[in-house]
Amino acid sequence: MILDHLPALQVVVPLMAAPLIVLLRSGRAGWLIATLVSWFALAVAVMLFMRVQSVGVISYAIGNWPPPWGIEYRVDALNAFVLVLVSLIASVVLPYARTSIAAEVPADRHYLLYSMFVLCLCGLLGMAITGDVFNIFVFLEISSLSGYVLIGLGRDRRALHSAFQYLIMGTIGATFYIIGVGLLYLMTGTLNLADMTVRLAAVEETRPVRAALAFITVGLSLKIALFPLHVWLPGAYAGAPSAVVAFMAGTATKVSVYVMLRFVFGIFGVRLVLPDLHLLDMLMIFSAAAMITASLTALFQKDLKRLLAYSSVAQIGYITLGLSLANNDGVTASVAHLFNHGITKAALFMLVGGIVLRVGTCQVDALAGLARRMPVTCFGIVIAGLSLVGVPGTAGFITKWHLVLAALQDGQWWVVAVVGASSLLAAAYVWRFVEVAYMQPAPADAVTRSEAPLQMLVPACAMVAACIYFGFETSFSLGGARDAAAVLLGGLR
Amino acid sequence: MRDFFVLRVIAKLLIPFMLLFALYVQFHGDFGPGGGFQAGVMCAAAVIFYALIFGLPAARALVPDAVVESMLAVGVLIYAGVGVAGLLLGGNFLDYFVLAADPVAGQHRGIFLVEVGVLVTVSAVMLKIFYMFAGRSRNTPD
Amino acid sequence: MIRFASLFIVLFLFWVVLSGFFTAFLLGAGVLSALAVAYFAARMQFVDHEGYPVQLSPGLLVYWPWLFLEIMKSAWAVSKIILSPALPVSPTMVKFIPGQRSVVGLVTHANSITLTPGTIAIEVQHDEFVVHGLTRESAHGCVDSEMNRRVRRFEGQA
Amino acid sequence: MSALVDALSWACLVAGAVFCIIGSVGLIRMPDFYTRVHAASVTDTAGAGLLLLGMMLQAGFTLVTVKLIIIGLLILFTSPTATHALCKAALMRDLKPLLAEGEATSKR
Amino acid sequence: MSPQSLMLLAVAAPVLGALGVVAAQRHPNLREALSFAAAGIALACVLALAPSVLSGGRPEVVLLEILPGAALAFRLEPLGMLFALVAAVLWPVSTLYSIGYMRGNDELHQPRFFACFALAIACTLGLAFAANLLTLFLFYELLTLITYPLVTHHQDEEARHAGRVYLGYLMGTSLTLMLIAIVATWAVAGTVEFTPGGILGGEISNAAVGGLLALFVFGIGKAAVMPMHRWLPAAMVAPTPVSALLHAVAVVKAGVFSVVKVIVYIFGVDRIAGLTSVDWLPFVAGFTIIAASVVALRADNLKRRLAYSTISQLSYVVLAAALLTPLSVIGAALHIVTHAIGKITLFFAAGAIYTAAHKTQVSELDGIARRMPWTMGAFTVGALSLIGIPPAAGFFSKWYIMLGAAQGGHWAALTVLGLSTLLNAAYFLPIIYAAYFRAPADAAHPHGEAPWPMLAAMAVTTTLVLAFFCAADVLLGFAQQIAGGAAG
Amino acid sequence: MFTAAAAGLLVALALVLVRAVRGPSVFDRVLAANTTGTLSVMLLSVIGFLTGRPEFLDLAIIYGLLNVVGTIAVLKFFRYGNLGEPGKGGAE
Amino acid sequence: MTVGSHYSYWVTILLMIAGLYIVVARRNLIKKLIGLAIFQTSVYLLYIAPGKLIGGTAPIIAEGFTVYSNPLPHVLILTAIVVGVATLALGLALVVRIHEEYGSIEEDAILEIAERETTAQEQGGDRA
Ligand code: NA
Ligand code: NA
Repeated sequence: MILDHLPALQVVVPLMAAPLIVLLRSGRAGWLIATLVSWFALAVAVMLFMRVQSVGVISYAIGNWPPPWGIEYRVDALNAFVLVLVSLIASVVLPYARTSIAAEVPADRHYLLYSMFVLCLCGLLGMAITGDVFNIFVFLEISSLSGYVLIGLGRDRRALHSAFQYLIMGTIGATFYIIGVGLLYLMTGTLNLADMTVRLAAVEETRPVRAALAFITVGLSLKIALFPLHVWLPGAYAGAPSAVVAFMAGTATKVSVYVMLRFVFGIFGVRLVLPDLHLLDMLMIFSAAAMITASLTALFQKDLKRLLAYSSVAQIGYITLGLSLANNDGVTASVAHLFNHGITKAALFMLVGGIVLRVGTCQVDALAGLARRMPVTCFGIVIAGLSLVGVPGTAGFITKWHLVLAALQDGQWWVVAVVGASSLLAAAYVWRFVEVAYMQPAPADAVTRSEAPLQMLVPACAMVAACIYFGFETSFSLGGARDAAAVLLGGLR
Repeated sequence: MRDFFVLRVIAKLLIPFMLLFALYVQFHGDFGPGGGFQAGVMCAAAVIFYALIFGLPAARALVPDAVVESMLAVGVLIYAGVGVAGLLLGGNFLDYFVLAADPVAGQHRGIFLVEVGVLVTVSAVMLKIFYMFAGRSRNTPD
Repeated sequence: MIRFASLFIVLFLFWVVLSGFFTAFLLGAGVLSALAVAYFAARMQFVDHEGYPVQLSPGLLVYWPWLFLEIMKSAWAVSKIILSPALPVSPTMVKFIPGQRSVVGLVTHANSITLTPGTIAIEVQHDEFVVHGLTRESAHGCVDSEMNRRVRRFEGQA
Repeated sequence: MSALVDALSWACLVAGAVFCIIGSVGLIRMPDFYTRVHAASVTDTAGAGLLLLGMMLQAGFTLVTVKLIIIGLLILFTSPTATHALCKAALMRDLKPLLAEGEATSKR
Repeated sequence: MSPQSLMLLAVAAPVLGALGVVAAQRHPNLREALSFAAAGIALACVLALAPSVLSGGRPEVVLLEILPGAALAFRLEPLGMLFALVAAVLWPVSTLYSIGYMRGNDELHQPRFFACFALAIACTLGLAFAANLLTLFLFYELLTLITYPLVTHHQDEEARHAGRVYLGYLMGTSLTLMLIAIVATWAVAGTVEFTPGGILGGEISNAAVGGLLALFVFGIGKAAVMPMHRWLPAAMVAPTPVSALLHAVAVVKAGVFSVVKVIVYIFGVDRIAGLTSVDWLPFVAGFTIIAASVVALRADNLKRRLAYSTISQLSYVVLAAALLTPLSVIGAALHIVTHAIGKITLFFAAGAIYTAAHKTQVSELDGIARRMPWTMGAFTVGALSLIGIPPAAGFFSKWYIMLGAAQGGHWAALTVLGLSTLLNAAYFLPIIYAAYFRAPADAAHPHGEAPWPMLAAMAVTTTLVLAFFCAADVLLGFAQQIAGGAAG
Repeated sequence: MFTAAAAGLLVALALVLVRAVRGPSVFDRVLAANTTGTLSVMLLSVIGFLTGRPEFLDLAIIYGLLNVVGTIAVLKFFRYGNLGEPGKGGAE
Repeated sequence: MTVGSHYSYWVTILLMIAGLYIVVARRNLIKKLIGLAIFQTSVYLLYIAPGKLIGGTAPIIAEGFTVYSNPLPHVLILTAIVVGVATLALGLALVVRIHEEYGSIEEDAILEIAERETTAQEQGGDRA
């Protein structure tokens, strides 16, 4: 019986945990609850994933209002995959967060942070699970608003301004999205994703529908931080507490990409997107620009978090590039990279959090000889960095393989070249860290050996291990992405 | 200038009726959506009015910060709790029909409880925001 | 205690009038709401001669109709001024000592002045009212006025 | 009878609307802040009062009338209070009233 | 033991050895013993595998399905066997030599050195066993990464610069060109398995074959075909055993091995033999042979001269494979082996000279044979092998390449080979002449031979150079199978 | 006739907005906003009549109450620069 | 599409552009938030303006009995407004904190201070 309610539990449990943590007003209890909730969410997500594998699409009517009138939670191969990704990262980051947050955030705000953390988790899971376009907006805002708070909790006052900028950009993005949704609702009279897809067929050639497509794409691009709408991201990531940024970098933009996938392929369908709007062409160009420009920018960053943030912008380019290729391998790459980049970036930010804790800064120049001081951390960064580059044997390679394959199938050689150039740039910026940490002599007054505490190191290393594991064992990441691509492209063939 | 008689007297007169009106809106919310929201705004406005006339410390004594924050949480919990009650009673999440023997009564009950949650949350949020801003000065002094 | 009880009753009546429904649930809710609000008002220290002047209620029945007519007369006068092309205003401020003793009486007087178009009570003290008038006549009309006497009389009923 | 009430309510409504417009015109025409407050009073009192009266006549002895009365009372209590607070605040922030010639603040 | 488990053990042994070295980092003797033990096990495994391959066995192990249809898998075939033999045989020898060198020069970070060395061998063996392009690529990249700490062993500014060039060229080419080539192969053929006769079907055009071949040849930067050769001289800053590893045992050999393997098992010699779009490759290889030899001629630094010699010699292999005749393919396979043992001997000698006499320049070597007769003897044999003069093994491979060129009527290739032989002689013989017949310049600075482990290692490789000349049959057996596979 | 009243109220609103835009002092604007409040309350009531939906009266009451609180808040802010100061009408 | 709904589109677009312009052009954080609020208002208009959305009374039939009128458009606008208010409140709270920390709510001044801090930190990094 409880199994029938998994979709609701996936969202409700984090939702209830957030106020509970506020009520308790204790950082320690908040952390404990948040961690348990994230594990619970992971268990639910995995169960949902397996159920979808065995019984197909799961539909859950909130309040027993039958869709399309009521809100429907609808789990298929695609969002089950996203649910697992989000809850997985949360459940690894939260055990890590205790020590990291204690060092970075004043104690009287801990309970607020954990409350917002689970609320953000709830929003992201809700965005992924719901089958109602307006409900997506609500969850998007839940995750965004809690995200702004989380970022603003950074100890550096620059975090405040970053959070403000993020708030402005994020709100504009969400508003664009909801304008598009309003137009669609006007034209179709429904908010249910599946229903809308059906009803849109009759009106897809009208101007409002096209305007809706434009609004939604631009709005989501802002949330995704697609180049050149990414300006909010580096500051936000650089300023936020390490655990927060590890979680958000791994999940927040990813879920927005998921929504974009749903809209571009699920609702509008390529028959609307492809022919004369050149939407996908533009997406491809912007993605390519992101991969090159942001990587180049990353190369010249002096702050490790900022470097990784720009790298995220570039990697988001990989994801949207696969989407824009709109063939089976491209979408597979896109979905798989959601996962692969998610775990890679989470691992990197978690490790950098350890550096911030021990060194007090993550300015690249201050990290000379760090490998002697924090050998495990540095080695972890190298491994995860290789995944970022896309070296075989790492998760990042799997994605790149499919991306290049997709581009070749499309005959887009220039895209292949861009992927190549971008990986080179990635190698270069990872390289900068390696050279500083491994090759430069440590300052004379450096502490001999001070690894990050185990509570932080173990989850971070688990994530690094996942980068390797999913470089070989691809039946989940790639298999899931293939199923998801089949769901998305199913209507197109 | 020593006294603001007028404001004081009128506020004393008005605030109880404001609160009662808020509760009226809350309990008669079934006849249009959003009762809890408006009622929450009114409740908060009454307290804010009180704070404006009698000062922030007086208002904080009346409704302390901790209470506000707890209300915030309790409101959300009520909302979600109703949904979970639906789950526990064998329906779907937020399934009101199972909350009473008669489905229509069940729905009444469900919506009412949810609106209570909304009332508590909305008034708490507004008060929280007010408290946050009320103590702070503008940067340009008179 | 009497004040509290009568506040409760007035609030409950207010509820009934607003509601217009007489189901057990809504009446019960009304009782509870009125009680709760009355309790809250008590906590705000409102239940006193200022906040809840039960003593004055009979006088209102006489005073308000008179005030309504005054307002209409003044409104007509001000309207004529507004619509006249020459805009014949002569803004004037007067100070005078009001005749009321209680706070409620002062406030009633002041608000009546303000409510009447053409005059505003700007300063309201026990020993001094400052009134701004749209014209000389309206301003000076406030001093030792009929209104002053009526409010005093109705205040005195307590 | 009902025709008479209808006509009366008609008159009240139109008169109320006209007073509202007059008040607003005054709000534009009057020379300074304090004189504008007087104009606004017309809208708040005669305008609103007559409109409410018109609607009450229309609604008859019903719940609606009760609510209209409540609205009326609300305006009766709040409008002068807000006006008074506004003028007092303006005076305190040294917004000097424009006074007619020969009229210093007189005291009796 | 089954051939499958032997293969796994061969790869696992160096990894375990590396772990052991790290674990025993404070105990030099134990650590070196572990290195030897691992090397011995790996060698034993590879040797045990040889007979079954020689008799036509193609043992196969599938470890993991990484991508659908492209698993992490091993399949041993003659070319891989040959390469694995080279690596497995030369590893214990170079371990022996390294012990002498590292101790003799009091090098720092020895545990790291030996651990990385062992891991590099593991990668090399994995690469040799690879059943498909994906597996090969995986080990190729790992090899780059794991040799990086070796190249930058000294961790000074020069080493850092060299490391940057090293990684830049090798990862740059592989991550862009080679990876794309692999994916493109997959896109065309639907598989990346190494298959006798190649996997590219009829549907790929002449031009596309040419483009793909270019992606592979330039993408496999380890083969050091010009202009992708710069990393090799830059990496000379590393300690000499590392150079030996790079030049003889692992890295560059992995490069040319990959090129040959791709040409033989992906393109298929017969499939592309007639295509005009691949004609450019012999010319590029030929140009590299000549140009690198000319540079070597002008280099005074001994290791630099050897480095350019390597670039030149690698292109022999590429050229031989590109000639696309059965005999030249045999020559290519043979040359991988003969160059390996010849070049390792030369590097061993160079290292011995540096250790004993602290001399690095060719011009400083006057009369050194008097003080270091054994070393210079080994050097001479190695040089003869590279020039291609009997009784050294190099003669054989060069002979087969020339036969192949003649068989295919590639007269230009023959000319290049002849010219380069002269150039080889021109840059090696003066060294030998000076060492034996010039008077030493600094008689006041006496020194003897290098430490005995280095001498012993040199003795082994020198013996191998001579032995292979006498017992070339074994090698030939493998090589002919390759040619057979290429034709099949 | 409710339509006429509504139209009249709209005209009045437009005129008030002119004052709100012209200012010149902040008090003029607050005055305009306050008058807008009264007019809106009336408009809501009239619209309720016009559409036969008495709920609008409740809305009007809510609006009226919030309008007062808002006006007082703005005034207080302009007088003291903050909202929290105990008003002089407060507990002396 | 009727003329009326086109009209509402234009107003929506006007508000959107005005709001966005203010967000981009003004350097004062409060003004930015005001622009943002105006921008969000355009959404409410979009949802309210077409007559067929608001006051819709299409009954929802659930298991054979009629319950309440279709509350959807109401709920949508209300939700959007709540979200808008929450965003604005959070934005204001951030501005208050920014003002506390930087002593200014002008973006240029804040960026300048932040820039200086970054430079100082980098130089600190060099020394370390
Ligand atoms: Na309701
Ligand atoms: Na007046």
